[in-house]
Amino acid sequence: MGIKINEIGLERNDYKGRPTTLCKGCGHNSISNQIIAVTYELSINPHRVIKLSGIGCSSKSPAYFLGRSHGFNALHGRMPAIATGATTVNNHLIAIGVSGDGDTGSIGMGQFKHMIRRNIPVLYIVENNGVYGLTKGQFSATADEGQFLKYAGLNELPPIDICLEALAAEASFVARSFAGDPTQVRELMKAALSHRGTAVLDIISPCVTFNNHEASTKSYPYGKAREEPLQDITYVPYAEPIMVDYNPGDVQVVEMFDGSHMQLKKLDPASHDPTNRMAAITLLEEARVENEFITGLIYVDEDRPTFREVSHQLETPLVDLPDDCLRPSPEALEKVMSRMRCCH
Amino acid sequence: MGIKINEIGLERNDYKGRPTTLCKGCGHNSISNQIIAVTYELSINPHRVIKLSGIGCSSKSPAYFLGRSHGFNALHGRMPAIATGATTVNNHLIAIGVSGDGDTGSIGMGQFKHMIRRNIPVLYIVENNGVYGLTKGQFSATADEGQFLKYAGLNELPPIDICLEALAAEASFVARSFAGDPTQVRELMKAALSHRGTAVLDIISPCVTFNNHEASTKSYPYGKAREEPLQDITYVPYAEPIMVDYNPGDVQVVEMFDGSHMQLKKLDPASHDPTNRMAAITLLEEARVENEFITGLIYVDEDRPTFREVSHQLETPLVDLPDDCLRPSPEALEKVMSRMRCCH
Amino acid sequence: MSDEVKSADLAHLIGEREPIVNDFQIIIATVNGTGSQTANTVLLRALFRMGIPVNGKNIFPSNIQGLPTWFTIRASKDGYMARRETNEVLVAFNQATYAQDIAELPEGGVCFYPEDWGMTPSREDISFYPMPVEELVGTIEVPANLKDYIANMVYVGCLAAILDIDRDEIEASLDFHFSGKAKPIQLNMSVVNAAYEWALDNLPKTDPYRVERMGQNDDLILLDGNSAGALGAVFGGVSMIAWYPITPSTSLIDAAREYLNDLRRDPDSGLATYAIIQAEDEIGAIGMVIGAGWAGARSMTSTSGPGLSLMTEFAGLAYFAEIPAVIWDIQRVGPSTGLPTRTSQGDLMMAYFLGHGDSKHVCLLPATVGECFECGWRAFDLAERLQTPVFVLSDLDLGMNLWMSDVFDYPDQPMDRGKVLSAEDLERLGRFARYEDADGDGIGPRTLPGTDHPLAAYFTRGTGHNEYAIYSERPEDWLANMARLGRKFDTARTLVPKPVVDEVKKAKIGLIAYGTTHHPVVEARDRLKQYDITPSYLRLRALPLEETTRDFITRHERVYVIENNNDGQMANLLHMEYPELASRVISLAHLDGMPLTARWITEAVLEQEGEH
Amino acid sequence: MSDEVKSADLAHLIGEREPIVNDFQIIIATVNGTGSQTANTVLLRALFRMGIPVNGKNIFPSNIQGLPTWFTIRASKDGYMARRETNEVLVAFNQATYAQDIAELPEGGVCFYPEDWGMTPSREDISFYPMPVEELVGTIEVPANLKDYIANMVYVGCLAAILDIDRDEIEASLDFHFSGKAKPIQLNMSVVNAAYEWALDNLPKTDPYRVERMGQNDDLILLDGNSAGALGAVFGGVSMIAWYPITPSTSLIDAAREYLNDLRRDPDSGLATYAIIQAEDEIGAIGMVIGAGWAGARSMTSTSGPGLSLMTEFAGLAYFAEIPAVIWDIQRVGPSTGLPTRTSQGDLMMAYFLGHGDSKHVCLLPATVGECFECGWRAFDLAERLQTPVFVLSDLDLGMNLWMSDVFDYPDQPMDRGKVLSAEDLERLGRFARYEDADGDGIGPRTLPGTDHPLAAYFTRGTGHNEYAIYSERPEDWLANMARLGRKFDTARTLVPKPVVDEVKKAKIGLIAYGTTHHPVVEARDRLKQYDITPSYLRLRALPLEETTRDFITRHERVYVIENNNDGQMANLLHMEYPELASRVISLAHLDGMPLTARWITEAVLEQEGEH
Ligand SMILES: Cc1ncc(C[n+]2csc(CCOP(=O)(O)OP(=O)(O)O)c2C)c(N)n1
Ligand SMILES: Cc1ncc(C[n+]2csc(CCOP(=O)(O)OP(=O)(O)O)c2C)c(N)n1
Ligand code: SF4
Ligand code: SF4
Ligand SMILES: [Mg+2]
Ligand SMILES: [Mg+2]
Repeated sequence: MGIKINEIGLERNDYKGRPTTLCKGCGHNSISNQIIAVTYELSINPHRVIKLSGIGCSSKSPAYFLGRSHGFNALHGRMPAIATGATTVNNHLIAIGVSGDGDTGSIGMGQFKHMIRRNIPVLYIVENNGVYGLTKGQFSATADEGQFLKYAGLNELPPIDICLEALAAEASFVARSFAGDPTQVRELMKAALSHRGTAVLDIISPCVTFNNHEASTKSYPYGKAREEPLQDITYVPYAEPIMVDYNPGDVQVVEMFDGSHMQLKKLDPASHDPTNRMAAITLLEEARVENEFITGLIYVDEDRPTFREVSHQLETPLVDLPDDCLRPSPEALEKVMSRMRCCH
Repeated sequence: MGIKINEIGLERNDYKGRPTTLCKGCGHNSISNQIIAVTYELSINPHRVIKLSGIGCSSKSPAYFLGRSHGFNALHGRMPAIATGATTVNNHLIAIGVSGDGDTGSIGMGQFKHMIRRNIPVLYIVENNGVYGLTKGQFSATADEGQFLKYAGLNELPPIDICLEALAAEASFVARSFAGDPTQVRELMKAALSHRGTAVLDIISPCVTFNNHEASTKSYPYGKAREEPLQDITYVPYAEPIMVDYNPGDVQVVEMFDGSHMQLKKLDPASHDPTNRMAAITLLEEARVENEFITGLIYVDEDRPTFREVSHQLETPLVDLPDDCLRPSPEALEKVMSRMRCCH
Repeated sequence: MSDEVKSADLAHLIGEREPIVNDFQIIIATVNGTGSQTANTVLLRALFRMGIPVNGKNIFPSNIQGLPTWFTIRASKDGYMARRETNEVLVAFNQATYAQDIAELPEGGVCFYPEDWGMTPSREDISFYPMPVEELVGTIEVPANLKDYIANMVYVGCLAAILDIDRDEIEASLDFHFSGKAKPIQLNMSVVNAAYEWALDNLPKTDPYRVERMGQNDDLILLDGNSAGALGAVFGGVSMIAWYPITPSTSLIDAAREYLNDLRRDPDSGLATYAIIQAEDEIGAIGMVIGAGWAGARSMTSTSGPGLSLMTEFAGLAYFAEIPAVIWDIQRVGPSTGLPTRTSQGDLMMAYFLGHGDSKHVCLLPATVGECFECGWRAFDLAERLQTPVFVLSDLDLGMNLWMSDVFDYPDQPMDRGKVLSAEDLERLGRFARYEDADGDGIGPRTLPGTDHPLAAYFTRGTGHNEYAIYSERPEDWLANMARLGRKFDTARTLVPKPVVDEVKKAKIGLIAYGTTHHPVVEARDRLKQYDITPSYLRLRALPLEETTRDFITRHERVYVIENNNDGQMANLLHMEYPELASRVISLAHLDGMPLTARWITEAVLEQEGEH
Repeated sequence: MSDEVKSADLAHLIGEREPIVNDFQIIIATVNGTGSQTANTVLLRALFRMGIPVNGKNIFPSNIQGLPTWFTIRASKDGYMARRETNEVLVAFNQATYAQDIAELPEGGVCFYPEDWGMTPSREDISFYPMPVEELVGTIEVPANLKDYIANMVYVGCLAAILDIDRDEIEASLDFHFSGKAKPIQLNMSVVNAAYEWALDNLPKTDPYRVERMGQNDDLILLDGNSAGALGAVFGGVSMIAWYPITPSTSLIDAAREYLNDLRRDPDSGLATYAIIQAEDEIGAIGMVIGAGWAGARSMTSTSGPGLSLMTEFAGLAYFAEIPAVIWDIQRVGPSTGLPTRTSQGDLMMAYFLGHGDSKHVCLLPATVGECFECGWRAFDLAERLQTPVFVLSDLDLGMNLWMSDVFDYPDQPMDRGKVLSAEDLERLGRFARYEDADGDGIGPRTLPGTDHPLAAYFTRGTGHNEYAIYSERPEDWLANMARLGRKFDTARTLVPKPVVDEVKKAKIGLIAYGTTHHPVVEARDRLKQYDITPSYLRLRALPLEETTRDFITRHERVYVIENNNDGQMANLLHMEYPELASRVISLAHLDGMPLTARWITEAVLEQEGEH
């Protein structure tokens, strides 16, 4: 009696997946839970969602949420291509992509860049733990320089910054968060789901088995101790009115493509303007130099059109076109033929 | 009678390659000529050079210079891996890589990024014409947004910026130039050849057959009209003394890893400091926004070690090790075996 | 002046020798990037319009400008479409190669050349026709930048005069080429006319070659296989194309873009009801195709060898996760980058087994532009019915050269979208098991993302799974799934196009060929008759193989498998498929970048038969 | 207390049944990530040290923590190394699977289980031994985080008591495992002892299984194939390794890292005289290997199916540009991601033909850890002599499980660096043609970058080339080059390891196997004797094939090809290679993720022979 249901009459359980087989305490599990919570709270109809991933522990996780949504666990580093194909032929689908730092930063770098360049509408989550979990603890491209790991030894290469890479490729939504900060993760996910094109969410998601010691910037202890949120984020659905209960100067309101809003309560006066690309790039570079663990919304641009839009493609999903729209008529063929005929 | 020879007694002809099969006036040809000039002037012994490339008109060009150097025309987008392997086992080789904007920016993005991250010692030239020349004029990832081409139609995707991508991956030498500015190309090449790690040279190299109309930022007319050099660059070989003939404020001197120098005569007072990564990133972003065609040295860091160095690998080329250094002794095997033996 | 009169005027000029009519091959040697394509195709089309069976082949370098290129036009009153080794009529328009080109002419051959070069005829046994190119072009008003380009029309005019090609058809062909634009038509035609007139007045005919109008070609078209394949795909209802440029496949996509732009726009908004994505590479391209196929759209890509290599991993995923996709491979010469502008059938084995582990794929093997069109749409029916990637193996010769064909037939059956369960179906069935073989054909039902039913969802993966698509490492599940895939492959055998068999009564030997190798085989069989060798002939049109082929081999003592690759790949597949018959299956394979010829096949068979 | 006495004490406890000594299989069912590996390998090694032929197999999930995993240990007095389907002795340490695990025990089987579960024995026909795990662990001082881990030692102790395993050897094995570190050895041993004593006092022996010391194993080692391969590579002088992590190949690189770190440091500087690069993916990895091989270093990579798929394009380049490279493929179950932690021989066909166009590769097929070691170094000699990539096809079973082996022999020949011309050579010869077949073996001379001579340079390319490595589209050049590559492949036939043949006089049937399938075949042949079937046996050790195999097939009426894949890939290759003999070559292929067993092979052969 009295099981909570959301606006479309579904229980939270309807958003769950199969039991996780990831390690107890893995950051990825907490992210899966936020996805369940967010889709439930937003009353998203599971059948409209597609869950896409590459290969890795992170990429396994789509099996553990939204059991009522179609899922595609693709190839290592190649999920962006799947997302591009699927959303291009059915833009009414809500694509949630889950990748890892190895899946995106190493083998997947090229596809990641070009998906962003096309502004493919997908919530692209990088569950960033600085290691290859599923293959047992090698360094990924986001591992800290100078870091030591039991199995992999010493890493002497500089880490790539997923957010900076996204920005360089003209990403229209870039945010960083921490699996240990579920509230922020949820609000950012909600906003990302309202975003027009590719929304890149770089979530530090500790690997408790291979990379969770204090020294690692991808560990729980480090995150808990060092996280510096840029803003206090509240997502306001389309329906609800925005109430600015503090003086405008302290809050920045960003209107999302679907009409919903993000309320960004600035946490320090000289704070970051996420609608300014230059500021975003500078912010990341400063954070790198100072090695600060900043989280929050780094950049957003709701004006950048998606690939479908720039391609002047019909809004109706191509998969919904009836067969007779797909196959031109006999007359059409006759017309083409007659143009080619020997003596027309 | 009086044929000019360089310090090691070679003529300019000794640096030439086979006759070019590229189109008359192709920017790539002029770049080949600068490579010939530079290696001749620096008296580089051709046998120490390896010429590497991917696939494309640009990638064909290594056949047209340095006929006395080993060359490797590899696979489309995969030259960085070849460069990594070859220089890792023989760091005494001078690697000159020639790629195209398609070869690097599209299919080669991933390898490009990771070569830079490892700071592999190679002069990596991108002959950037904004199109796929060899496949007859499709848009590459550096094509201008909103550009129209006879065969390919309209391009509505934003271009990637080779230099910004290089910087994001922590490149230690980044410069942009223009095939129509041979002097600058030469000086930058000389400096790049003295650089410690990966030197990325993004050279706008017009494709006269498919992309040379005024409207294109990759055309001769545009380049001639719009090039804004950041500095007046003079390369001073190790041997020669640096003579600062103007007041220090106007000149910045950068010492290269091999002891040679770059003299950068600033062209406007508030000019760019190429040793400052933040400044470099900002510079590129501003140029993008203002769409300015800036050329010159964008960033240099001679302190960043190469992959061999961070790997604590012997300086002697691995290929020069005698066989008995390569294969451990019978005693060594016996020692390993005895440790494994059933009952030691 | 009407054709009759004109040819009459010419008649007396012809030397003693018997006239050779509609049965010779022209070769035009030029430098690439000088725009000779227009001239060459116009010549080809003019002959075609005269009702003469013709075939043109462009032998071009992997280069944009400045290297030698040749274009051959074969006129064959007997209707042979294959390349011939000897060219009787040469247009020597390339100074870099003319010595060699002339040396290769047979006795009694013909050579047209620009007299501007001041070269002196080097052989007594051939007819030389000098052409005052610069002078003739000079007489016409041409923008400077078009001079070289237009100069090619000089040889068109001269050939027309000497070989008796109908100028009206040349004009009509120019009209076709420039789709009616008056200015270029008039400009080119004026050069053709000037050259024609000049030749009539100044070049006494000393050779026996000429053409004559043959029956009408009304229901024939002249087209390249890539355009035909693209058109077929459009009439197959393709909605998404992802690709990466590569010779010789690019022109298929270019054609698709044009046809889709014409035929697939939303009437109201004028917006595209299709998508074409130039991917960042071939891995991306096939990934996008698979993503779209999974989501329920007919999607395809086109590539060549190097691209196919990059698609290996994704091909295995699509096979094992059972996702429809159509992949065209316009084969060029490999291994590796090989000869990018030369033709081959060298990717057969690779395409069939593409992917690690145990995978096998459906491959279609078009031999004509008509079959390219048919494969264009049929491949989608097969891919969606079988829920698997379908490879269409064309080649550069078929894809990029112009071939005569009957006009294409509209698909004779509605689109087969395969086993897709709707929300209603699920409601009715009350259950859904993605990989369950309810019908015994090895094909399970699938649902599309976005299907509004609680039962609709399943999890697609390249990992081991049970009937419900749930991850499983259980040996029984693995075995059952692979066994079902085996049944599905057997179903494929029954659905792919059957071989075409031309059985000769009591024939002891048989020939097997596929793809473009078909054309020289047809001619070779006629030649072999002279040696009283009359083999039966089976032309394969698809993989996997089925009983027709086994029976054919069984009925013959020796079967020669003729193919344009180095290793005899189809012969290898036949050995594998029919070990009990393998000893009678003999490989005749040859690959040097050129299409096979009847001569090579004839000699190869004779040599073999000599041994028996 | 000495073993003798102890076993005497136990003797009277044993029931009526005949004791079964050194001939049974133990299965230990645990949850992965709980550290049972130490316990299992220590048990295995202890038996090994007792001179008993043993083989251990780890059957683990593609997962890091929490899923079922099994470890089987077979003791075989007859020295059989293959897996057996039945396990007589079960350690039920996984609550999620014990019901199933117990159900699968044969009559008279044995089950050790934690009494803490309070489960009640479910079968009369097997011996149950409850173990008070928590209680026993409780008695020892253990850091909390090690409790679960150490708990596994309880079953080690109990098995030791009941099966009569020598505790000194257990201690020695712990010593080996912890390379002498006193603390962990003592800690683990104390649990073993406690459990042992408890079992002796509380568990009356009711089963017939026990072990007994057999002859000494002094010159034997116990090792996994990946370590052996890595060690072999080190003694092959490998200087560069580029790789990308993938199960089951990763441990080969891990081992190589350790060995190189020990054996390849510069004495003066202590710096590495080698390089290991973790690439960004497998395309990068093989590219780096090819770059290094081209520059003159012995370089290698190791991967598994999905990685091999990604290496396709580069493999074709290395084949055609003729660059030495060594690629290990530790095969797992495909297609696609398949079963990442299960074994197979499914990449054979793919590796042999890897690349588009017509390419064929040299493949080595190790069956034992000893051969892994040998392939480790020999692959480089072959790759550099033949200037081509060499593939070593191992598998998960061989690569990741522990096998007994004789100690390895030091390479019996100096490194063969192949035809490399120095500056002096060039000076002497006065000319250099990279792809000239001067010696008739199809192998041209190469020079290394950095060679200080004006003649040294050449241009490496994947495009068509002549003998001087200059770009060429000429048909003759292409044909000549492919013909030479054919000769080179024939040279390879003479250089690769020959098959091992065990011919049985007058045998009508023969068996062919390769790789790990060898072990069950050995056992199956003994079993078949009972049915008066005594087939000859040929074990392939490499591709391409050579005459030995043809002759073997010729000498037998029927030859069964036994392999661990779905499609019978080696049988297919034999059909292709020997069409005239194909009808006698019969495929017996099976793949469900588990290593083949003698039982399956015996039954498959009997079934076939029944038909004859
Ligand atoms: C082509 C290919 N290469 C390698 C692998 C092996 N592999 C599986 S997961 C993985 C890395 C996963 O790391 P990451 O993306 O960071 O995910 P995580 O496990 O850390 O969440 C690798 C290398 C593979 N599956 N496919
Ligand atoms: C795997 C693969 N895909 C496609 C091709 C075809 N191809 C050859 S060159 C080229 C693009 C070259 O463009 P770019 O790198 O910009 O060089 P450019 O010709 O413009 O100098 C392509 C797509 C190929 N050779 N290999
Ligand atoms: S190994 Fe690491 S990443 Fe993988 S499930 Fe365990 S904790 Fe998570
Ligand atoms: S096509 Fe363009 S890029 Fe290629 S050679 Fe010609 S001008 Fe240069
Ligand atoms: Mg990770
Ligand atoms: Mg380009």
